[in-house]
Order: sequence, then C-alpha cells, then structure tokens
Amino acid sequence: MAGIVPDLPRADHFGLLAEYNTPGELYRACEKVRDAGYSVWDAHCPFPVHNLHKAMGLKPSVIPRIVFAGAMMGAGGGLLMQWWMSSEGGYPLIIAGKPLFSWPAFIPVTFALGILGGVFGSVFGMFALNQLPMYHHPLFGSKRFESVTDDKFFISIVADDPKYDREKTMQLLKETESSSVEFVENN
Amino acid sequence: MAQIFPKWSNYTVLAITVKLTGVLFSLIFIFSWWFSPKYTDVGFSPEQPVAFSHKLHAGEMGMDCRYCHNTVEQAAHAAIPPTATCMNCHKVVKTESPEILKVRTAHEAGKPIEWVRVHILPDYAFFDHSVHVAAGVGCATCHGRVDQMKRVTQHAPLSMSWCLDCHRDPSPNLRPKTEVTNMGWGTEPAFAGYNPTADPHRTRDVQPPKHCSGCHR
Amino acid sequence: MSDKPITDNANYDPLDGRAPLIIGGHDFHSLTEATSKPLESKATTAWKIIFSISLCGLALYLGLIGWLVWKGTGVWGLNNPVAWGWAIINFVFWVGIGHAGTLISAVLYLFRQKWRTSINRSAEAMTVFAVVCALSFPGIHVGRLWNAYFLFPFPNQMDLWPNFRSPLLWDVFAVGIYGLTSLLFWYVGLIPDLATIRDRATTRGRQIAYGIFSLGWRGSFRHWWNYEKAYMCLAGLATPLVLSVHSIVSFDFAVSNLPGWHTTIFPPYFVAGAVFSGFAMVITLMVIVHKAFGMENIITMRHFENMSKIILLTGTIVGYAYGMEFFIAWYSGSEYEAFAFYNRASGPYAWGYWIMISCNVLSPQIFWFKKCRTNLVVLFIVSIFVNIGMWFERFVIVITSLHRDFLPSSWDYFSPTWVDIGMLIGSFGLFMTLFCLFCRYLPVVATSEVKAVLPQADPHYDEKGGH
Amino acid sequence: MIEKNKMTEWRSLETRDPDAELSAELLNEFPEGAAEESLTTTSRREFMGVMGAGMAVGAGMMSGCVRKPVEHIYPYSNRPEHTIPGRPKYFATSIPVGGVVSGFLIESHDGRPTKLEGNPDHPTSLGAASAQAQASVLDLYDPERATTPSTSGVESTLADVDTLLAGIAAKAVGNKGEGLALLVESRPSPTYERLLGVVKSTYPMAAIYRDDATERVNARAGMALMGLTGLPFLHVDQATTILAIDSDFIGYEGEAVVNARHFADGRRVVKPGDSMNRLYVIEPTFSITGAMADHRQRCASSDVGGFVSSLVAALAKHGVTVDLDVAALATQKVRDFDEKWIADLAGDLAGATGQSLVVIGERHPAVLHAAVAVINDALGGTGKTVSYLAESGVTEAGTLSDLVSGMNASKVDTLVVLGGNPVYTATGDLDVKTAMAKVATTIVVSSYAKDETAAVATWHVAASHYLESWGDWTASDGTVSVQQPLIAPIFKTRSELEILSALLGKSATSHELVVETWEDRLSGKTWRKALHDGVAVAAKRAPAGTLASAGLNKALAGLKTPTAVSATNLEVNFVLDTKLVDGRNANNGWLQELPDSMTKLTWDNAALMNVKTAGRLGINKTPKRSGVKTYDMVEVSVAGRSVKLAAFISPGLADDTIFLNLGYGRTNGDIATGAGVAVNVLRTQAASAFAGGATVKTVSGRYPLASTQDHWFMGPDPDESPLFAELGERPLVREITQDDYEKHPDAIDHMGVHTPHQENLWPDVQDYSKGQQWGMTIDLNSCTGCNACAIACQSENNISIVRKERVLKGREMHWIRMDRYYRGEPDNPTAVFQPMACVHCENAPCEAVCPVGATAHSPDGMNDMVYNRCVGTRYCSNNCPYKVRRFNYFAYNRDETVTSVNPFLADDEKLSEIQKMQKNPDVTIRFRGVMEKCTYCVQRVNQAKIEAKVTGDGVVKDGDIVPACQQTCPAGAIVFGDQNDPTSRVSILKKQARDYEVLGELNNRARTTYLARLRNPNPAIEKRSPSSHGGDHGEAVAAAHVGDAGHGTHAVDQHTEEKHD
Repeated sequence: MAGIVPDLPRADHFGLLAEYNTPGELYRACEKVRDAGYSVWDAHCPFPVHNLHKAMGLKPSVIPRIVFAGAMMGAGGGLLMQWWMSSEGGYPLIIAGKPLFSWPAFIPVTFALGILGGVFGSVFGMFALNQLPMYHHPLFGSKRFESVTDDKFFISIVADDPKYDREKTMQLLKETESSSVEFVENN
Repeated sequence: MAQIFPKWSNYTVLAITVKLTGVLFSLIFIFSWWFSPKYTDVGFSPEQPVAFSHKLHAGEMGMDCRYCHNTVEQAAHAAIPPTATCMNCHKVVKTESPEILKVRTAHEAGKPIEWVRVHILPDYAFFDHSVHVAAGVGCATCHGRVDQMKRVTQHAPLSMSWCLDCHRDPSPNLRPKTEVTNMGWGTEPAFAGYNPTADPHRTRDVQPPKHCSGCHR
Repeated sequence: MSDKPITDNANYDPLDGRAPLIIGGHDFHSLTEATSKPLESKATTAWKIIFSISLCGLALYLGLIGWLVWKGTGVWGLNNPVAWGWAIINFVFWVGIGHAGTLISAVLYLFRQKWRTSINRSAEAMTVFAVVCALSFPGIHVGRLWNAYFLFPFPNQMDLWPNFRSPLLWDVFAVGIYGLTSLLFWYVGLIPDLATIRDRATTRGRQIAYGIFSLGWRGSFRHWWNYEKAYMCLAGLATPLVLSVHSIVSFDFAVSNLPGWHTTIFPPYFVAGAVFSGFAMVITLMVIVHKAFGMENIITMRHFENMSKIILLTGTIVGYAYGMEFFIAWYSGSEYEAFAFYNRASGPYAWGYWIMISCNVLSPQIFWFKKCRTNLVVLFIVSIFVNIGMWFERFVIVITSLHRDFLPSSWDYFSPTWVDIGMLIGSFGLFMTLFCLFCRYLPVVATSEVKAVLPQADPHYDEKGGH
Repeated sequence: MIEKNKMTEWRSLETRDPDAELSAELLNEFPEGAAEESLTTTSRREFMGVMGAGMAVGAGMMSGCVRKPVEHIYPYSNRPEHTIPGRPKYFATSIPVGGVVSGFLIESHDGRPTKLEGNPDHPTSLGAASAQAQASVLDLYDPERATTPSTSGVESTLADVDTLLAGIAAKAVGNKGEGLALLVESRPSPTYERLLGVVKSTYPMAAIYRDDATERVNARAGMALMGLTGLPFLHVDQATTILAIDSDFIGYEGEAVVNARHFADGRRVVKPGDSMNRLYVIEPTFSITGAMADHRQRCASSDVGGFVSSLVAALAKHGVTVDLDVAALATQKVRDFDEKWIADLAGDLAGATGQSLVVIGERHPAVLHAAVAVINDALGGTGKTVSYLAESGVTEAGTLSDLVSGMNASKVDTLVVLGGNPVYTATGDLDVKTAMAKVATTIVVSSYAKDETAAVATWHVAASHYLESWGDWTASDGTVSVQQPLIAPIFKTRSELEILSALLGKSATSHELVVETWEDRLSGKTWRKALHDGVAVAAKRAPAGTLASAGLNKALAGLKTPTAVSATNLEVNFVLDTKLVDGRNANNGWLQELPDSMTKLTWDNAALMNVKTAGRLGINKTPKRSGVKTYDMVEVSVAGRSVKLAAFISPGLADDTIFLNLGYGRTNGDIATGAGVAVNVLRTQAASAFAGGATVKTVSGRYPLASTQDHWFMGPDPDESPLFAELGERPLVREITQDDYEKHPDAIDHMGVHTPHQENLWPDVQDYSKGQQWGMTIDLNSCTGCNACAIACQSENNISIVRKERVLKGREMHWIRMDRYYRGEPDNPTAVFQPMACVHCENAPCEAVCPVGATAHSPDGMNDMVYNRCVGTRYCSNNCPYKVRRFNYFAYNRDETVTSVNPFLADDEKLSEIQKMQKNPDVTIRFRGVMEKCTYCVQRVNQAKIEAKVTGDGVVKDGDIVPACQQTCPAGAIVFGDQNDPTSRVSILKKQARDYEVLGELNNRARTTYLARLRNPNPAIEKRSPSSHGGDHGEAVAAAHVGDAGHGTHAVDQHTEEKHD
C-alpha cells in the first residue's frame, strides 16, 4: 500500500506557515516563493484562487486522462459483459426474434457503465492524487490554520524542500505581505 | 487547534476501505459458488428405513437396474419398486434377516416402506427418465456408481447449469442404448471413443431441449 | 460603485455594471457565518414541526411497503390492462424531480453560470433524495420482491443472466448509476464546506463527525488544482448522463408498442419535462429554505428570476410536445394511435389530461411578466402547480394509454386504492425527512464556491483599489 | 412442512403432504366392484403411494448439511398391472349434464380424476364436452360438499341412515308404502327406472313425483298432442335451411354439443364454392344461436305463437300446406311482423324441402311444439332433419305441485327427495317449505347439507359424486352407456341408486345394482368392452310412430289471445342459466366465474333489458365508477310478488322484455352465497317460463356487477365522445358474406390496416422454416362462443378463480378470453365471438421487455413463460397488444395451513387438501407475483415429443398434440399442429384466403391465426334491406376502407405480397 498511503514529512519538523489576508497578497507571495525556486511547498485557501496555479507554477492535472481511461474501461467492459451474457458464453435465449447480439439494445447499458467508469476515475483519481483522506496532518496543529477554511490564506514551505533553510525561508516569507509567519512542529 | 485524529488513522482508514471492497467482491463469489448445489447437495446420503444395499444387488449380484426400476423406459419416473418385487426373491432368500423382516411385515400389512428420497428436483422442473434412457444416457451418468454404494448417495449437483452442460453438448455422455444400465461402461476398452453419430442403431441424432419450456411447464 | 450594499439585484440598473450575485455587502467571513448558522444554532420550532410531519410520512411509507410485501401487489388498484399504476408514475415523477440538481450543478457549471453557486448545493441534495424516492418504487413494484436480485448480472447455478434488451434493465443501470453519480458529485462539492464546519466545530463530537467526512481537507491549492479538474470532469460526465437517464426512462414507454407509448418524441419531451418539474421543485424548496434560514442575500431574487425563466422555457417545450403528439396521432392515420390521444382528451380520464394541460402549459405562461417572475408568492404557487401537473403528465401517459389499447374487449378502468395514495404521500415523507436532515446538518449553500464568485475573490481586486 | 409451504410454486398434491386426518377419509376402501376395471383394492398408505406417484413430501426436517426438506417415497405394496406411476389413465363414463346424457373420458392421475374430455365414440359427445361438463369434475373436490349424513343438522353415520331406510322399507312392506313419497329428478337411466319400477310394484300405495327444470316437459307434452310418446331428435347435419324459434339448439339447449358440431360442419367453407347452411333465428333473448344466425328477428316470448301462425300462412303461399287449424292458431296473432321477412323465410324453407328444419325452444307451450312438428312434417323433415324417438320405461310420476298438495293434505308421512332442491327451485305459488314441515320424516339426498331443501329436512344423506359411484344412462338417441367411478367415495356418501335399493330393503352397492340390470345382456368380455368404449348399447331408438294432429287441433281451439307486450305491459322471461342451469351448479367456482357468453357477467344474475326498454324505465346506460362499476337497482314485480336486483343493459333483446336468469341467490356454500338473486318467487305453475303484465321500477341503491367486457363495439364507442365518431370499427373479427368471399377472396386481407410486405428489422435468430413449428387456427365461422374451451383450459392448466371482488377489479385469470362484439343498431345488433388467448408471436413484444428473460421463445415457435424465473414486473402484460397475460395479484393457491395460521392472509384464496387433488400434476401451480398465460398446453406438446423420441424418430404426427381447448370444442373450431408440414390440418387451414392475423400490421407474426367469419344471408332479404343486419359485406368493405384510408393509396398489385407468411 506504500504508493497509496499518504507520506508525511520526514524532517524533524514540518516547516513554516505564513498567513495572508487577501487572495492578492497570497498571489504575490506565491510568485516570490516560486521564483525563489522552492519545490516542496503549498498554498492554502478557502476557495480556489483564480490563476494561482500560474503564481505557483503548477503543471496541468492528469485527472482528465484518468477519467478517459475509466470511461473507456466501463464502456468496453459493459459491452463485453452484455455480449458474453446474451450469447453462447452465457445463455443464448431467443428473445422476440432479435439476434443474440442486438447491439442497439445494448447501447444504454454500455453508455451508463462508461459514465460510471469516468465518475469513479475522476472522484477516486482525485482522492489518490491528493492523497485523501489524510486525517492527520501537522498543519492541523496550528491554531491560526483553522481559518484557512474561512477567510485566511496561507503558504506552507515543508522542511523536506532541498532549498529549505529555516532562517532564510523565514526571511523570505516575512518579506511577503504575510500577516504572520509561524514555525510548525512535526507532531 | 489540536489534532482531531492520531497519526495512525491515516493508515488504518485506508486499510479498512481496501479490505471492505475485497470482502464485498468475494461475497458474491462465495454465494454463487459455495452455495450452489454442487456444494450443498452432492453427497446427500440419508439413512433409509431398510438398509438396502445397491452394492450387493446391482454390484455383486449384477442385477439389472430395470428389474426393480421397471418403468424407467416408459415414464417420467423410474418408480421405486413395489414391495412385492422384493418379495419375489425374499420369500425364499434370507427370510430370517431382520431387514427382510421389515420388508415382509410391510408387505403383509400392505403398507409401503417409507424410503427417503435422495435425488430431488424442484417442483417446477419436469424431468423425464424415459427420453433420457432412449437417448442412451447411462444411469451412472447422473446417479454415479450406484453399484458401489451401500447406501445411495447423490452423485451429481442436479443443478440447472449441470443439466445444461449436457443438454448443450450431449455426445460425451451418450452410450449405446444396450449399455445404458451398464454401470462400468466407459472403463471397458470395447467402447473406447464411442461416437453416437456413427452408431447404426440410432434412428435419430440426439437434440436435447435448451429452451425454457423443455423442462419448465 | 458606491460602498453602500446593494439590496435589489433583480431590478438592478445595468449602467452600474453587472448585477452582483450576492448582495448585502458580504465578505468571506460573514458569508461563512451566514451559511454555518443553521447548523450551529439550535433547531427552530418550524424545523421541528416540519421534520416530525415528514417522519410520520416516512413511517406511513415503510408501513405500507411492509403491507404490500406481506399481501401482494394486489393491494394496489392494478388490473389486467393496467398492470402499471402509481408505483411507476411516482417513479418517473421522482426521477424527473431529480434532474434539476444535476442540471444546475453540471450544465450551468459548464456554461459558467456563476449564479448557480447559491442554489446548486441544495439542488444536488434534492436530486439525491429524489432519486432515492424514485429508486424505492421499481424496487417494491415487482410481484416477487424476494427475487428482485434476478435483475442483476451475477454468476449463478442456473447459468442465467438478465435480458439486456429490456428497457427495465436499462433503467436499473441508468437510474442506479445516476443516483451514484449525483451522490458522489454532491459529496465532492461538500468536502471543503465540511472542512469549514469541522474547523469551526466547538465540540469533539462535531469535530470527529465532520472531520471524518471532510477527509482531512486543508485547502491546499495543489488539492484545489486536481479538485477543480475532477469537478469539471464530473460536470462533463453528469451532463450527458442527466440527458440520457430520462431518455432511458422514457424508453420504458417509447420502446413498447402501445399506442400512446410508442412515440419517438418521448426522450426529448421527458428530459424537458424533467427539467421543468425539477426546477419547480427547486423553487418550492428554495423559497422555504432562504426564508427559513435568512439567506435572502445569498439566494436572491435574481436566482429565482433566472429559474422562472427556465420554467417558462421548458414548460413551453412540454406544451409543444403535447401538441405535437396530437398532430402525429392525427397525421399518422393509424386509428389506434389517433384513438389513444382522442381518448386522453375526451375519454374517462379526460380530467387528468386537462389538469396536466392547465398546470404545465398554461400556468407557467404568467412568467412572461417580470412582476410575476420576481414575486415569491406567485413563484411558489406556480411551482406547486407545475409539480402537480407533472405528476399528472405521468398519470396520463401510464394509465390512459394502458386502460384502452388495441382490443376493446380488454379495456378496463383503473382506480387507485388507499395504498396507492398512501404510498405517494409516504414517498414525500421520505423525501422531506432527508431534506430536513440535510438542512439541519449540512451547509445548504456551497460556501467555498460562493466565496469564489465574490468580487473580493479576484487576486487583483485590491490592486483595483477595492478598500 | 414449513419449508414446503414456503415453496413458491408447487406442482400438485404429489409434492404436498396430505393432512393425516383428511387422508384417512380420502383413502378408505375402494368398492370391490371398482377393483376389476378401474383401480385395484388399496389401503390408505398405498393410495398415498398412488397419489404420490412415488414421491410425497414428508415432514420438512433438515438432514445433515443439506438445506432442503427430506421427502419420502411411498411405493405401492402391489402395483396394479398396467399402472405406471406418474402416467395418467383414461376411463370412459357417462352422465347427464344439464339434463342431457353424454359420454365422457376421465383423465386420472394416480387415482385422482382431474380432467374430463368428451368420448369420441359416444354419439352425443363426438369427443366434445360443454363448459358445464368440464366443470363438473370440480364438484368432486368441493371442500363444502357434505361429508357425512346428518339428521336435523347433527352429524350422523351411514349406519344410522341404513337403519332408517331399513325401517322405512319394513314399514312400507307392511302398509304397501302408504304415506311414502319419492321426489325424483329426470333420470334417463335403465337401472334407476328399473328400481323405480320395483318400488312402484312392491309399494303400490307409494307415490312418485318428478320435478326437474331440465326435463323437456313441453316437448314431451307436444308430442303427446300428436299422439306420440317420445321426443324429437334433431339431425342438424341433414339440414341446409334452419329456423330456430327461441331455441338455443347450438348453444345450451338439448343436444347442443352435437348440434353445434353438425351445424359447424354445415358451414366449413374450405375453398370458395363450398356450400353453407343458412340459419334464421327469431327470439326474445339474444342467444349464442342468435349470434350465429344469418338472419335474426326479435319478438317477445308471448308473440312466438303469433309468429308461428304467420309462418304457417306464409308457407301456404309457397304451396306448403300445413295440416293445422290455422284459424285457431291465428288467435295467437298479436302484432304485425315484418311479413316480407317471413315470406322470404317461408320461401327459403319451402325451397329446401326435406333439408329444412324448424326448431322451437323448450320454454314454449306444448301446442307450439306440436305445431312446429306439423310444420317440419309438411316441409318433409320428418325422419330426415328431425325424427321422433320413442321413450321407453319412463316411470309415471306426479308433478311437484301434486306432491305439495299431497303433503298439505298430510297424505305423506315419509318424503324422500332424491336429488333436486324443490324448496329453492319451486315456483312462487308452491310453498314447499311449509308443506315439508307437515311431513314426519323428510330425507334429502344431495351434495350439500346447506342446500335449501336439506336445511328443512329431518335427514340429509350426502350424495356421492358421479365419479364415485356406478350408474347407467340412456342418451336421447338411445345410446346406453355405463357410468363407472374413478375413485372410491371420498366421504361418507351414498348414491341415489343405493338409496333406492335401501328403500327396497336390500343394501346393495351401486355397482351390484348396475351389474344386476345388465348381467343378462353384458358379462365378462362384453361388459368390459362396454366399460372400455363407454358405449354399452349403441341401438337407436325406434321411431315413435306417425304424427296425428287431430289432438293438436283440439288443443289449438282452446287457445287464448295473449295481450300484446308493450311499455305498459312488460314481459318477464325466466331462463335457465347457461352456467348454473336451475342452480345445481351454484357452488362451482369455475362456472360462477365464467363470463356469460353474451353479457360477460360473472358471479351474478341481473334484470337484462335492451337499451330502449332501459331508457323507458329511466335506467342509466353506463354504470357509475366508484372504484368498481355499480349499476342501478330495479324492482321487478309480477302478480304481487317482486324481487330487487341490478339492471343490466344487454343489446339485442326484444323491446319491453326483461330477462331473469334462474339458479342464482343460493346459499348452499361459500361460492354460491351472495352470487345473484333468486327469482323463482316470480314464477307460477301457470307462467313458469315467461309472464306478462310485469312492472319494473327503479329503486334506491346501487349494486356492483362483475362484467368482464363492458365495451360493446369492436372500436371506440361513438356515443362516448364526438372525437371517436370518425374512427371506424377495428378489423379484429373479420366477417364477409359468402357471395362476396366467392367474388373477392382477398377482401379479408384488405379489411386489415393495409401494410406493405413486412420485413424483420433483424435477421431471424431462429429459422422457423425448419423443423416442427406449432401453430393454431381458430375458425370464427364455427365458433359459437359457448365457453367450453375456457373451462377446459382452466381445468387442464390449474387456473385459479379469483372471486367476484377481484373480477370487479379486472383481475380474472382465464387464459382464454371469449371476446364478444356487437355490430349495428344497439337494439338490433348482430354479435360475433373471438376466443383470444396468447397467440404466440414469433416477434413477441412481451419477450423483449422482460428484464430477467422469464418469457422467451422455444425453437418450435412457442412463447414460453417461466414462472420460476418471473419476478413480476408486469411489463410483458403492458406490452402485449392482445392483453392475454394474467398476473397473480394475490396468492390464489396459498396452502390452507398458511392462511389459517395467519389472519392477515385470511382473504387470500385458500387451497385445501381436497382441492389440491384436482390439480393437474403436469402443470406448475403458480404462486403470487408471477405472470401466466396460454402455453399451447406445453405439457401435452412435450409429452407428445417425448413419446415421439422414445418410440420413433422424434417427429410428432399430426393430431398427436391436442390442446385442451381444441379437444373440447363442440364446433371443432380450433385446430393445432405443425404449420411447416404442408399436409397437417392446421397448415391446410392457414392456406385459405379466410386466414388472417389479428393486428398483423404490428409484424408480431402470431402463430394463432383466425379464419374469417362468413355469413350466408338470404339474397331476397339482403336485396330488400342491406342494412337489416350489421356485419355483412357493407361493414366489411367499410372496415377495409378504414384500413386503406390509413395507409395511403391501396395498391391492388400488393395483395399477394401482404399474405402472412
């Protein structure tokens, strides 16, 4: 299960957490951090801030491909199942003079199963990529961090980052419009 | 805020979900497999009121099945013989045995012996012995080596799919009509590689019904 | 623009720019407060009353199902020609209701209709609950409930499989998957807001409860990034699904050869009808909800006006379909077809037909007037009419077509029994029970999405010199 | 036991465990007599074995790991010769049904008689059987039959009965039978009459009275007027022109079964040019004979005499001098008939001298029977189309009214009622009940301890069913056959013969008595042959002598002129019910639930009247619908006595006449109670068939009537909505005159919706052109709508009855729905019948929509229904264009033991142990929640195929498969067989131009096709008033145009294409 199990920071402490009051402050701060060349860091916000991926320099998500694969598998499997079950493989019944493989009649189920595959792909694919559920996370230790789901915006830089240096990074975050920067234990 | 959940929760939650899905899928398999007659019915071998041994009669003495089950070629039921049939011989043979005593008393009282039924089909499945015998399906094919059973035991699942297997491809289970009651048939080299279509004694090729009303009326 | 909060975005002067979706000068925090209040404050008496009534309805429903299973399908008013009755009517009715939710969430999402954010959460909830009600009916309407598992393809010793040519089996898959999809769609949308409640939670119990369902969401943008894509894909998948589901439900009728059922117009006509009834139900519920929880500023008159426009549109489409059916019946020259429709309009069940026409075609027409579109009372009444009308549409299709078909010798008349009526009421009980629980324990507004459509949400808002 | 009861389907008694107590009763000794021919002497246990066919489910204990109840097998102790467990045996027997003696074959499954068929070797059966005969088997298993003798309600024993009768005998020997009275029914039985003769001779003072509603009293009296002792016997097969005067001679009256066959034979047009007989009917009611008529006129019963006189006059004009005092007869003339019509009719009759036949109904007085005899004689029919056969040995007997006056005058101290139910059946002016109270000892021998007469008797002796006792019967043509039992008396019962002999002081079994009668003529081989063939003496009766109308003319002179029937002088007609007769079948569920041929009423009688009469009386034309259909109530009063019952409008009745069916409102059992209203009170000895001067007024209250077809027309009812007016009649029953058929044989195809040659959307998954393919034709030209097929199907296929409250809801279960449509004027319509069962479409709409594949097709073209797979979505029924699928809305076969422990299930149909014995073990018993329908009697098809495979090359010979409906059809209208075999009867019939498929335009490719109905109208009448009768050529072409209109231009060159393949 190693692949699936969410991995927590290995360093002795988690890292640094900076707080911002507006999407704008966060946006500009993210640009700085990105330009500073950090890789193991994240922005936190109560809603997806528009275009923030640019500011963070994120690559496009792979979700759509997972969905496509899921949909194809669902539809393909569905059609195959129906063909097998209603012909020699299963029980070839003579139904209303229709052929054993009456494909037009099989479309609805094929379609529905395709959708199901896609839906599972997107939902569980998203869970997998985001490593959810992750009920325990060091950031939950921070009191301030509670308002991330309300009206505050945060940047967290993890100690595992190669460029991470407690003092320098602290300095970098202070230089942004952060309302506060705090040190997060790896509890 | 303090952490709501401990560290281990991250792992256990995942483990639980994965295992649950596993259990769910295996349940379907378990029900469809281990709850099928193949596992529930085969080997059913109830105590009989009279310890009649097919091993002795059909096996060692080599009596033909049809001496007792004499309606098998004309009717749906291969009727259990009337007590009188037993008495044909046992008026003189082993008259003192306690088991025979049961039979004689029943016969004298004109009461039937309450045999316990071994091969039970659902009431909505209509099986006919005569047509199977006529097609050259051996007794042993469905009932097993009765000639080796001290007490009769269910040999085949008698499930619908089991019936269908043969109805869809009967030839492996066909034999010369003369050999229908031959328990050992197949073990003897004489009939090795018997081909029903080549058998000159067959007036027609066997086409068992595969449609619903073939068995369900 | 001025600082004083706007209070009317329905009659908003376009010269001042685009009408805001949220009024009353909300910011992120006030919004959180407003949407979380219902969950965190004590249950109101109104809620308690409605909830207990709903529970009675639910009890009635379960009781009658028990009676049905105990006695047999005969407890319904069915007979030889009319072998399908209220169970199927209610099924189609509820599936129809279940369409608005996904439509609002998915289709409007794809069309970037930001106004959806205030209502999509409760609309999705409504969808899920409606589908639950819908699915309960085909489940119980079979004669041998205990054998209903034959409908699913599972390996068995009979070597038998379901018949995939049957529209009923298509239903099993389509509606089942539709329910599952709506549920997941709804849940995915809920995760961030559940996190909000979790973080605001004051008691350990609430923390754990909401904590478990929010899956440890921490607003990470890397998560948001996949999350938005996934949500987009879900919307993209749900849109064709929502259209297909009611098409497939309509196949139950369209695929069979009964005059009045055997019609190619059914799929689009059913979908339009579904949207029609769905939005009507949304209005009915929203009028109550936004009053009950004082969310006039979040679920605003503009939202209602937009919905009433959709009702006007779909209502007119449905009206067109009714007309077209008659034209085809006449034009086809088939005496059977013609009779089926003449019989609707003038046969023993004509009353049902005219109730349908007046509720579905006539009543929405008043939405041509802005005054009516922006009047809550009118909205509420019309939405109720539409709900009634759409139930009767299914009644007309199922009963009037069945009771007189090809051979006059087999014609008969269907009258419902008390069990039929009780089960319809009961299903509303089930629906309302679930909806009450939803209002009480889940955020009825998609808070995080609404926040995203506030002007302040724009990263460049402060540069424009907002405050 | 518990597991067992949970079983959703059970096949029959074989798989049930008979409840011990009852079995003990079921299984008492067989009479020695039975041993020789039917069943061997057996004990209880063995009979178990017989029933069990070697397998009866025992107690449901678990055994080891095996999850199923343990079943026991009870083999015979000594299996009788030729007995193969599980194989049915057939025995010939004979009984009177509705007063008509006929021969039958009884199917016996391991000792249980389950099904009755006609005996092909018996001249009054010809292999066919009526609905009543088919249903008579059910009476044997009626759980409400009296099971023991009883004295004034207290259970008694047969021993007591014997001592009682012995006492009576002893007394009678002393006083020559003074004070001893016997009330008997009409029993044309040598042994019975012999014993009655002995009674008369040994007890000269004893009095014998006869009362039987089915006895042909008027006909016999009519013959007497002509100086004959005998009865007329029809030779319908010899007649080409037939006039039926209020006589249902091919429906339910007299030798209807044979008459229908002969009548149909006279109409079997196989190729254009074949001749057809012509039927004129004049009647007040609308009988199914009337429905078959080529020309039909309505007239009130009291006008019939007038009609006869007009006919005599008209015949004279055509040179047929009828030796009658016409002047005297003319006094009967009360109104003007369509004299032209009668003239043409007379011309037709006169034209067919020696081949014409006039028949008159039993309801009409003796003089008219005599007059008709004279007319037939004048037409040269005597000895050709009708012969008068001498009756021998009919014991002189008094009438019921004689008995009543005798009892009132306390001349009777001991009354023995052998069968019959006078307290119920007696006319209103005879108070049998009070009269019986004056008699010291009254002994009633009947099947029901609760029946009206038994209830007031001091002793009730449970009567044996005919399948439990011996007898012998003389058919009306003189054929004598022996009634042999198929089962030992199930309960403590006695047969009438045994009672008679006990009255004579010897306790002989019915077997001994019958043997005694025959031993000098039949013994050993000949006796066994008689039993085997079902015909003991094939001798025809001697002619009754020559007609002498002197007596008749004397009688005519005394005739009075009846007052004309009018709105102010309504006429009430009392008719024997087509199902319950005089009430004797009232507790038979099959018959009670059988829809009447014309009214389609079940479980009730009603005041029948036509639209005009109803209008005058202010009765609503349409019923009110409050959940179920409820009808207006009326009070019918005659001479001070009145009854209240529901009014029901039935088209085609004579104006100002009300029809009341006898036989309802009985109380002898759960089935009979509450079904209809007893109307005997309105009858008098003087006017027992019809009475004038009646008044009818509507009274408050409404009554639900369960009519299974309330729609009259073969299309929308134009009165219902102006929109429907433009929609024509639907081409379901196609009808054309013979002439038009000769001219354009393809016209029948054009009546349908005109469709070009239909291709399948798909390549056929099964090649139906290969192998044996089953198909059926139903000839609408012969079908009389007599319902025999419906009951035959019910008894063969274990079809449940559902009781009135569910028929009201429209949940009847009959697999065959006898569709009846009217044509033309509502008050003077013609009617057509169409038996509609599953037509086994090759492209079956029902199959495509079943989600679990519970209904699928067999390679030989049958639409299989698999009960054990069905989950009950009912979608198949919705999608069936013919609506012939039936759903088990409740558990109609629930084991009594379940319902008894469970109060909530109390109103479900219970199936007691005794009822289970009737079930056919070859057909699955359906449980609640499954769909069922006609299977083409697949059990018979499979049996035939199995036999063909066992004995031969597996090809079934034509005629080896006979479905129950075909087997019993009196008219021989139904033919089943292999439609791929060009020589089979069915494929020959299907080749005719008359052959068409109902709703063929749907391309269902039905295997059951119908042969269009032909009418053979008199050209003269036709010419004068083409619209005088509905469904003739005019209608047919109209129908054709409806079709064409629908489908654009009518391309003549497509005729050949659109033939169904």
